[in-house]
Amino acid sequence: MDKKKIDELIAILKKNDLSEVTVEENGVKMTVRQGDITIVEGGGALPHVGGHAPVAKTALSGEAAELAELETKYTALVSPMVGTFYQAPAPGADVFVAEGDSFEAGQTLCVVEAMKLMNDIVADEAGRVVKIVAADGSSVQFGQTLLFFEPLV
Amino acid sequence: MDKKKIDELIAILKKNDLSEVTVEENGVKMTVRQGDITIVEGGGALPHVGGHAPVAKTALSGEAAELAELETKYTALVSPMVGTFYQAPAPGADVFVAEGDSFEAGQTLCVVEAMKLMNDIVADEAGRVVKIVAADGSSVQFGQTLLFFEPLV
Amino acid sequence: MFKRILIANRGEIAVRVIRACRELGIESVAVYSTVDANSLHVSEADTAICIGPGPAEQSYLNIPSIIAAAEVAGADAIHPGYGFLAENARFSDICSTCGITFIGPPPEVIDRLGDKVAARTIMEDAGVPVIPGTRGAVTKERQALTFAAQAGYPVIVKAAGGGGGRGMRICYTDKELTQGFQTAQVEAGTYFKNPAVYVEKYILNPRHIEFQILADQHGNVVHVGDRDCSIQRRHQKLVEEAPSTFITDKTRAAMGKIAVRATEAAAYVGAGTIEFLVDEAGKYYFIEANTRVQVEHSVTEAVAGLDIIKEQIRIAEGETLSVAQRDISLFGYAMEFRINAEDPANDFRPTGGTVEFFNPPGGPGVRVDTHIYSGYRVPSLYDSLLAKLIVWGRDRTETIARGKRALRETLIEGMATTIPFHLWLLDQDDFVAGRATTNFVEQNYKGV
Amino acid sequence: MFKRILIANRGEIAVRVIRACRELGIESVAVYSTVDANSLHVSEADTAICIGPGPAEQSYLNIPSIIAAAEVAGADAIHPGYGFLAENARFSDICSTCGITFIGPPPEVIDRLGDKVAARTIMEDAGVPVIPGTRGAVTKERQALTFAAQAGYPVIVKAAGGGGGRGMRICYTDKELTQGFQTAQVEAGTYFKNPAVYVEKYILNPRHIEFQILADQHGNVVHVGDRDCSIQRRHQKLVEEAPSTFITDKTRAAMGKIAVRATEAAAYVGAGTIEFLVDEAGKYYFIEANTRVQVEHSVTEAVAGLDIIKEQIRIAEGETLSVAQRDISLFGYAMEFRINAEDPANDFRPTGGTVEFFNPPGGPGVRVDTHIYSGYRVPSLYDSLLAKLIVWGRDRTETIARGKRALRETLIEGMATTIPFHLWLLDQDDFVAGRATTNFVEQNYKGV
Repeated sequence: MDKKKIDELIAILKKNDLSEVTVEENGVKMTVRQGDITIVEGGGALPHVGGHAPVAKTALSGEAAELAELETKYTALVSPMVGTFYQAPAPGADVFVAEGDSFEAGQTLCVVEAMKLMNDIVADEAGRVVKIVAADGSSVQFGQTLLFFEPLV
Repeated sequence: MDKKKIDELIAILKKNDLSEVTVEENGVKMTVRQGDITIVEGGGALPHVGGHAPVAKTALSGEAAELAELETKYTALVSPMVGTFYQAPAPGADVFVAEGDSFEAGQTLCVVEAMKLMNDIVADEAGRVVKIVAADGSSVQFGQTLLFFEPLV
Repeated sequence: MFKRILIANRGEIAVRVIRACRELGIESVAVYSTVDANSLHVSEADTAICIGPGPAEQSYLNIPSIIAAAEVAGADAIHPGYGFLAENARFSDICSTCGITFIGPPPEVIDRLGDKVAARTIMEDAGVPVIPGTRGAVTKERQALTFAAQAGYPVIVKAAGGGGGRGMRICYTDKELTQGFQTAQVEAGTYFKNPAVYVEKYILNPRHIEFQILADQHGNVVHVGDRDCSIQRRHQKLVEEAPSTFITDKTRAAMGKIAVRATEAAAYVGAGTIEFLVDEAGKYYFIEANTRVQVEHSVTEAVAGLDIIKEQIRIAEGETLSVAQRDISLFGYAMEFRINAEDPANDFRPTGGTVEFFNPPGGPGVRVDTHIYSGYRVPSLYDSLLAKLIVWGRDRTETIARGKRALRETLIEGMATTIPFHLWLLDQDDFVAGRATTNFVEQNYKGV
Repeated sequence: MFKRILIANRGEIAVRVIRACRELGIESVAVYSTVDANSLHVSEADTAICIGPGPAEQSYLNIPSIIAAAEVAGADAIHPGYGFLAENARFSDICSTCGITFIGPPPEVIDRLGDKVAARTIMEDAGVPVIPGTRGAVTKERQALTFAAQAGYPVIVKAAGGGGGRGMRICYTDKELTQGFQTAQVEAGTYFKNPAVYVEKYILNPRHIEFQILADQHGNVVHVGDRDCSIQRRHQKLVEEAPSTFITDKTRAAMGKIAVRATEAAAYVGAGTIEFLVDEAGKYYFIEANTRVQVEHSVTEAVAGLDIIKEQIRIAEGETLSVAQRDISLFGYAMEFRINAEDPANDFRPTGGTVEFFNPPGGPGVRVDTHIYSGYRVPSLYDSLLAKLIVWGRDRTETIARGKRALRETLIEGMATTIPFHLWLLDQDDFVAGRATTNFVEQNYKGV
């Protein structure tokens, strides 16, 4: 019996909040399982208490499918802070980037205003803007996707 | 049987607070499991609120497996009422039926006393007593199995 | 003190009684039908006994089964809750024959107050105001007109042998009464095989206001204030509040004294309710006495800070009341919302099924009494009450705001409930202003 | 009136503030860290904004994020709850700079009362009794002995620059003080690079008794009675009750007046707490003022029938207090049990994981404040409070019985909690008799 492998399975289980892990390999089958299976499968999460699902507050359900697809194909640039998202440095000025534009690492892609300060959101790597999903002038929260891009190697 | 390996599995289970660990290796399968699995599988049912599982109040868990087996093989005679179960018509008298005895339809198999009245529990069909599971003089509730029998056609 | 109490009921009231037992250090025995095996009262009790199949006649109304369960469990008392056997004099009598204390009044008191004519006579004799009416049946139109002339219109003609609205006629003029009297006689004869009718003064837009009373075995009687239960639909209470904002404190005090007098006149023992109708002018009339604890007892507990069920058990134990009238004062305002498995958008049609997720409300001034939980399956055989939400506030405005807040917080997934109705109610100007009478729901609620 | 309040907190207190907002008709904005996305405060609020990753420094303590969230949400006020930024004068100041009302005292008041020496001086000047001590550091053994001769033994020697027990010596005699003074000086020098020590009277077996106070912006101050928080473990409160059975009503009245005086002396505004130690003879000493609402405010709400959080919000809106001192009276007894994700059998080691099933208690006199639900995963980053159970009873005996009943009913599956500790406590003769001091838990609890 490979005790190390079981430990690995447990780590996987714990880290990923799974209810069961089974590995069958060279005639050896290992299963690790935890917790109340029914409830875990139920998703654990609170089914819209008070009628508000937190996530649904920012993402419109109609766009959910499209966003999900973009997410699988491209890289998301997420807001590192709460604030107001702007595509341009000032009202009426040219946008930093438009959909289809390519950009270099270090280039400013947009700004998020927080506490009257304009925070430049700078590209970590080169890429091409596929879709800007946050509306210009809208509020964004921490971790919210601002735009999707395709990294250029 | 490799007791050391089972001990190892138990240690893993306990340490990590798992409900089950299974290892199958060279044609040997080991499963270690803890906690009340029946209730968990029962889904929505309330897991022992107040520490009392109603069903567990009458059936001892040690006998549960044996009862379950009897239930699949034989027919249960259940109490049609709440009361006190007696195998004989009076203290010291002969029992109505003993394990192994055959009986006819219409024959009294036992009595349940309720509100000072002795209620004859009568066989619907002919059969042979396999096991009497209610203890003589014990309280029985509605629907509780008194004995198992094998119908004789 | 009792050692062990069997609760001959189910649902929230069974859980309520178990709680009182726990706090008094008394063991509790739950009884349940096969379909209630997963109900909260079964798991909360110290012992639980299955007494029969789902239909109430074979379980919760099955006296031999319940008595047998009490005997095998060694219970020295039975609490009947409300409904089922709570107002069954025969059950009270059998308990006593079997040496088990029935937690409620003795059989003769149940009989006396259960008979409307007998109860009315007791109350009239004791000087308790009753709705003016012809004593007994009237056979001649002239007698009916004479009564109406004395009592004033409107009057109602009722079949002596009837009920359920049939053979009933509300009359506002001599002409209507002449016609209505004849029609009622014919209907009474047709439906109830008894053409006898009687005539009563008809109370327009009444309030239903009742007093909680407690009476021990030593002749001590107190009232624990009033409850306004005017929010009803087809005579089913939906919301109860305490105290009523309609009556003045002076009327409240006078009614309280009358309620105590009525209790004494009936030689009542236990927890009970004296119900009144109050007309638009604030005049009050005894209508009936309930010889049991009521669903809405909890609204009184909230304003009086008194545990009615524990008092009821202590009374049955032969103890004297723990409070005198002067120890009882009401603080703040409370409302109880009955959360039923009914669809208010669909004429309150019963719903049901499984409670997929239950999140009860919490925080200050909020009490929940329920037997449900996430995953609970509501049996279709019994009444539709899922939970009682009781909110308390320093004034009625706070109580209403808190009620809205708590109702919004309450999450019962898997079936329609009366929560939308309650939220609608709390937004109605007439209700907020305390103007709602017993006709309010039927006249104003169109579903939401 | 505020239109929208942002709650800069999480857990039960965030839910509590949302409830108060709802009842006042104010919109609520929740902020949350990424690990709290499934917490109840997020779903209960009208709006929820993610402000950063799990670690509090990057979210709940991240002032720019919180201010930005208030700005994008259009919140006109921020409620800080307790903990996190609740007693951060700089945060209060920044809020005011940004035109957002901080629901709490102004920065200078927070600063003044947060500095123990400054607070002590204010109180002494106002005639509020403080624990006798040498004003400032003493360098000579002789000064320490002189103080001890005046104040009486035992005394405690403390490092001026220290904390956490180091450099502390409790001395019962001149001889012990002579030795202890030197040792403390050496330790203070070693650990805190500052050999200065001071000497205070040491209160043996004290009670921790605090007064809830409310002060509006117009100079009106009331106290809402006392709370006894003597049941502590390593200075963490586990159970709080109101009112204290240890002090007499006369002492209670006197302490209440002193608490109001202390509040006035500090020019305090908002809801706050004046904490006292009470010695075995019933003599009381101011120890500190808390410039926030406390976890245990709910126990006061239960006996006073007053919503402390709503009052706090109204004060911040500039309203005058809704109650004068004469309107406040306490009725009955209440206890709060902190249900923490800690294993009492294992030295209160933090537990955690997923709440597999949660069944809160209900029925009369029971209040639950919590952010958990069946399926909730407890993040390991924050404090261990899962729920507060508050029980009320007509007398302390009823409260204790109800506490046991409600604790037994509370079902939290999936992790060890402090419930077994509370059940143990309620069976201890010393606790039941009201004899427990702040040392009680450490001296008596061995795990169950």
